[in-house]
Amino acid sequence: MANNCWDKMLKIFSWICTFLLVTAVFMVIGFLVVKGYKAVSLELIFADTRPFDALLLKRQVFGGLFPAMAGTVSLVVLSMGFALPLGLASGIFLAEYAPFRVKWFFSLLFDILAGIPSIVVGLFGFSITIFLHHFFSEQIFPCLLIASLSLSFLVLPYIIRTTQMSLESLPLQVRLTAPCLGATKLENIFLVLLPSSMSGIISGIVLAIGRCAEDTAVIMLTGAVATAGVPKSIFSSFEALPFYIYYMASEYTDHSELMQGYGAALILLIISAGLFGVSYGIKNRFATKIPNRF
Amino acid sequence: MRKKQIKIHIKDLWFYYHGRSILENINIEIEKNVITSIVGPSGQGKSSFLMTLNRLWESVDGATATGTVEIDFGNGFQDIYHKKYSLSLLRRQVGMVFQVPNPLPMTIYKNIAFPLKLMGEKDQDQISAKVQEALKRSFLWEEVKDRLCQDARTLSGGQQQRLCIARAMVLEPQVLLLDEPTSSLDETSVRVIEQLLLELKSRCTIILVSHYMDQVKRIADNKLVLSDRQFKQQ
Amino acid sequence: MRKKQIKIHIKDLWFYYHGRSILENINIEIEKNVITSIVGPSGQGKSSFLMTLNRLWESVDGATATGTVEIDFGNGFQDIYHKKYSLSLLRRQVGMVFQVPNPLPMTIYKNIAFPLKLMGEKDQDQISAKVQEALKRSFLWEEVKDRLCQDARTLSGGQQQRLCIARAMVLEPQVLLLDEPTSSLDETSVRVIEQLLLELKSRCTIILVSHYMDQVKRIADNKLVLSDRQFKQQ
Amino acid sequence: AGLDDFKSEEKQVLRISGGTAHIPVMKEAAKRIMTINPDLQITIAGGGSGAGIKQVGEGLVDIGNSGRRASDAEIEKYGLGMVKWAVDGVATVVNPKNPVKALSGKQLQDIFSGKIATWKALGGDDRPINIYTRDKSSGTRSVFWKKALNKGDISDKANFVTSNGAMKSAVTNDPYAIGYVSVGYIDKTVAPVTLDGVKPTLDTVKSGEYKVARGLYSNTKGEPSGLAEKFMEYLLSSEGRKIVVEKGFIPVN
Amino acid sequence: MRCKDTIAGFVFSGASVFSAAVTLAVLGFMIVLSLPVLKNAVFFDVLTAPWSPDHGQFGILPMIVGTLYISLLSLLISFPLSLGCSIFIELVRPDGPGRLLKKIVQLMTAIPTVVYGFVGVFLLVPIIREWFVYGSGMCILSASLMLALLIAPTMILLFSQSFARVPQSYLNAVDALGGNMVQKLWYVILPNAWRGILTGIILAFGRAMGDTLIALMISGNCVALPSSVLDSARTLTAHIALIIAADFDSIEFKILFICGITLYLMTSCGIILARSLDRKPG
Ligand SMILES: Nc1ncnc2c1ncn2[C@@H]1O[C@H](COP(=O)(O)OP(=O)(O)OP(=O)(O)O)[C@@H](O)[C@H]1O
Ligand SMILES: Nc1ncnc2c1ncn2[C@@H]1O[C@H](COP(=O)(O)OP(=O)(O)OP(=O)(O)O)[C@@H](O)[C@H]1O
Ligand SMILES: [Mg+2]
Ligand SMILES: [Mg+2]
Ligand SMILES: O=P([O-])([O-])[O-]
Repeated sequence: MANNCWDKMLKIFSWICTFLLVTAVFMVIGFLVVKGYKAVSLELIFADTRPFDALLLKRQVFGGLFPAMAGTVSLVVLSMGFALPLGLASGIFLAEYAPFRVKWFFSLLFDILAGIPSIVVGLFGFSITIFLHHFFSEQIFPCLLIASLSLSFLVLPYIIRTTQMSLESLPLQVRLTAPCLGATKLENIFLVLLPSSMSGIISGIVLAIGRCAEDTAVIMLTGAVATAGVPKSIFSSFEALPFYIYYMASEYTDHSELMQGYGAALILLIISAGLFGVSYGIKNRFATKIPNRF
Repeated sequence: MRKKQIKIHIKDLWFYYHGRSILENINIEIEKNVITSIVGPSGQGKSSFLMTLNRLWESVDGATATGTVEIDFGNGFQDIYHKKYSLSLLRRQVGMVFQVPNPLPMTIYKNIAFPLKLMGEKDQDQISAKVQEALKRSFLWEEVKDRLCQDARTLSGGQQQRLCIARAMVLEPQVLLLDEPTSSLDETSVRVIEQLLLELKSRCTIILVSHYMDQVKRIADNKLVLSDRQFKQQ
Repeated sequence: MRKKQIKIHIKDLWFYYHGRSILENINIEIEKNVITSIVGPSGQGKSSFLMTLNRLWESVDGATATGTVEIDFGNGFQDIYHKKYSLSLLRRQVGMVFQVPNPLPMTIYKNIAFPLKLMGEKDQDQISAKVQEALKRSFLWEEVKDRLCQDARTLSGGQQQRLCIARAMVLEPQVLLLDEPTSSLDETSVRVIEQLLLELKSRCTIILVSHYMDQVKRIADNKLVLSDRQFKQQ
Repeated sequence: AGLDDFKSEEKQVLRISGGTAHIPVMKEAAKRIMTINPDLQITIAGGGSGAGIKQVGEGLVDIGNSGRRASDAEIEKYGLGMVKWAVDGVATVVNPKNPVKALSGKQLQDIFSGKIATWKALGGDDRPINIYTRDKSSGTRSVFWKKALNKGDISDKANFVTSNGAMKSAVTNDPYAIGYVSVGYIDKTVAPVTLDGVKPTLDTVKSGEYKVARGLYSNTKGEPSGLAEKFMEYLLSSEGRKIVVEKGFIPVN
Repeated sequence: MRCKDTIAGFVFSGASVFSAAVTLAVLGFMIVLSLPVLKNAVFFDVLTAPWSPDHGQFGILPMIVGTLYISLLSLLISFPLSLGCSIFIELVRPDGPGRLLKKIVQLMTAIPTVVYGFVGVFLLVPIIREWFVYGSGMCILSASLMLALLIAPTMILLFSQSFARVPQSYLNAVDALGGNMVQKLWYVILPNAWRGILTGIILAFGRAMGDTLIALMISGNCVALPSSVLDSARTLTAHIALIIAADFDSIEFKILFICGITLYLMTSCGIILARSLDRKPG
């Protein structure tokens, strides 16, 4: 029957697309795993330094990933430190306080912010630094602080919008429960609305963390360097995993450095996938499923 | 005949959603300590009317109400729409139960204790005693006494409904607004809840929205029919 | 007494959601050209049972059915669960109307013409004639003849329900499955639809899920009670 | 001066950026210093000679490396202090698999300007020539452009890379590539191209036979002071000179 | 009580005013910094000239073309693929594989771009070079292939989301009337989900245009106008990354802000378009 024939063609087309995509993804991951698994070891991270000494910052690590990982961790911590309070507060404002027009305009702005290429955010951070260096203080350089501020601008819209959307998607019933029992607006937000929309908010936050950990373009312009050691203060330059991978891909000098590049790429991949897993788990734990019913 | 005593005076009440009027020029009185039922076709504004009695519409986007609603909480009639009138106070006096049960995402115990916490009650023994009393009065105690620390959302529909009634009652409100409290419940649960309402009557002024005429006949003392944005008393 | 003629043989039918059985070992027969009503408490599997008769459960996540359902479409009993049995063909013979009316997001006219289009009917005059006939038979023609080109979703609830019945009927199915077709309708609409069903009976085998006992008494010839995963014929 | 000088230093940061030819030496020196005194932090970035001069001039870094002499205008504008600590050449390189290993100056210019477009014309495979070049900020490029290409055009079809290291690995990975790197970077993964009969090696550079030569400089704003000064002294010390030799450059006397 | 509420309101609104100001500041700052160039060279000139600092030409036309070329090509590759995959997930729905694919696609969103770039350099580029026996393998095609992979999850997730948002009752109607899968797709799903599909395309295009690392690492970065997919090309984003090291006072450096403004405006237009599609009732 002609009907069935069309159906079959659609099915075959979708199977082919799926096959192509999955193959491509597994090629990417498989390539890294096959080439990089041998490189992944304590030595890759700590080189010839004793891990204990390195972790206690007693000795510097040379030729290992430890400084880059430390840099990435500090970046993530700092930028989330800026972005979280700001993002949550703005999300709450948009969902619960803003009048319609304000909400419309602000969420347009945040969507635009989310769409700005990260290199442009980096350029912004860089030129701010130069500007401040010229007109404010000679002591301001591209550094960890600047980079994490720029990164926080990058992930801010994610946090704002997920907070806003999870709050807004709460049914009117939930929203009215506490006021009906005499709660003030603030009590309602903190005792009922936020806890009820936690799953959405947390998974938004985890995605933002992932973005901080992986973004290269921003830090490339705002203070990531080839060699810096573990960052000693927020005013110093730093190494970071994604930048390290970029750097190694183009300027490895010998086989062992190339292998470090593979190892670093694999580790970053594992970290990102791990974060993804965490956010997925959280979502699943909190999610209430609505079955398809007739 | 019963002695008529008025609890709520509603004068010249208008209600709008986004400028579209839902209720027009409502002037009615609600008797004290009886069950007043509100009936009428779907979408006429029954739920909206309930929200005008505890100013809950202020939390709803696009809703507006004008007019005066005066309630006598023991010290004479006071206009609850007056600016100075404390919202929290009002809502503790006017309990409300929604059509769809809305347990908060916490344990059964905490759900009932929540309004007490909002009031600033700190004494744990007090709270515990009140929670227990409320659960007993709503015929729920036997069913949940072993699982007070479970999430309230694991209760069955009928149990949730009774939980919400218990929660509304724990503050001992003088007025209780019920929005189709037995919709989508099975026969037995319905009877249990009706029983509960009849018991409550002595302490509370109850306003009940219902679709079911038989139910109204069974338990309501007064009946208000809402149609065309107006009430017709019967 | 009526002459008993069987339309559907159901043998050893089991139905599961995610491995949890909803219906167990159902063995019943459904009579031809009468209205068989299915009643039973909520959540027992009435809607699920209807879905086993046109294999609609195959589109539902986690649903499984086993057993045989044989329907006589004029050329002897055939097992509709047989692999080779064409789904499209089956569903054109077994019309279904859902509990909640589900007009498609197109004009009233196109909604009714849609099944014809799916069948590959091209002749516009034919289509137009059939649409008109279906609308007339479902007592909807008078109400909508001036607005055939309006979106079907602008119809009132009762009209939508009749639209869906008309849409199911336009292919002249031999079996019609109706899932609470009058829930949430007002009295008058209910009567109109009941009238329609009684008329259809001569051409159709109708299986009707209903919550309302009075309705069942009014129009059903047979009554099946579903409880504890089994049918009890009465 | 030796490493011991750094032992007594307080917690400090020394920022270095600029020329990418310098990086291997800088990294090694930094490693030794930071091992002696973990309180010190030395950060090294690339960017190219232009960036190095500019950044040190603006005070964004403490030491700006350059693979060319800073221009008089730059020196004047920023008051730069300059230390030349090595001599280096810029070699044309191809992939080791490429049979073409010698070119005349004219041929080189024609290749880079795009006039000669395939290796076949030079006796190699029948494949287009992939030119790799650096951006304007590179000292290596400016020396190569002046001394090897005689300021001839570089085709706009050329691929861009951002450092000496990147140039080397690009040429290593691409069998049909041609590019130029600092002589110090040459190892067996890339093949130097004999230019007008002179093979670019340390010896030919040292002897002056290979013309495309240059100094490696480290610049500071004003005369070097503090940690920067110690760092420069270390580079010029005997230990520092050993590092320079180790990394394939010619230390200055 | 009241007082706490008011303070909280101020804090919340202050936070969002600040966040919103950042968005505007990014644009404002770039405009201010590029004013000197805009004053003496007309914006239009910068957009149309070639890039050749040696000859005093600072046009970014080749980069704009490169950006559009690479991102359009990646969209062209990725769109049918994504459509097929979302049909697989939402319509064909083989039980196990369907859910597995969805998980894989969600996981793909977590793969860092620099990893794509890295794999591109060492896996894809040599393959392309040897396959087409042309150029260095660092070309528009390589970059587009990797970008296609990068943007596929954006599209697949948005597509299948908008497929899933087609009311179940419509699908049930078609099922119960005996329609087949193609008819379901054609008559019900596509007419109802096209906004979502278009939104997905626009957002994916923005993502492709805004990505830096893949283009920087594997498109070759040459400044000539590309004439074929096997030519090397430079995107606006890569241009910024490459030129950032230049002298801060030079014209080259100031041109970067024009690149930034161009990117900003292009992606903002996309977002505004996507939003205006999304908001209208279906
Ligand atoms: N949040 C809202 N915004 C705009 N209109 C609303 C809102 N809530 C309800 N309405 C409209 O106001 C009217 C009255 O709604 P209301 O919920 O009060 O009806 P009801 O009598 O309780 O109906 P039901 O019996 O179905 O619960 C309806 O037409 C409804 O569509
Ligand atoms: N898609 C689904 N996935 C899992 N379980 C389901 C699904 N749909 C229904 N169920 C469960 O299957 C059982 C039977 O559901 P069904 O809809 O057939 O009941 P029903 O008799 O039609 O009830 P009602 O009168 O409320 O319509 C119920 O317990 C329901 O929770
Ligand atoms: Mg209501
Ligand atoms: Mg049902
Ligand atoms: O050494 P350079 O990076 O300036 O070429």
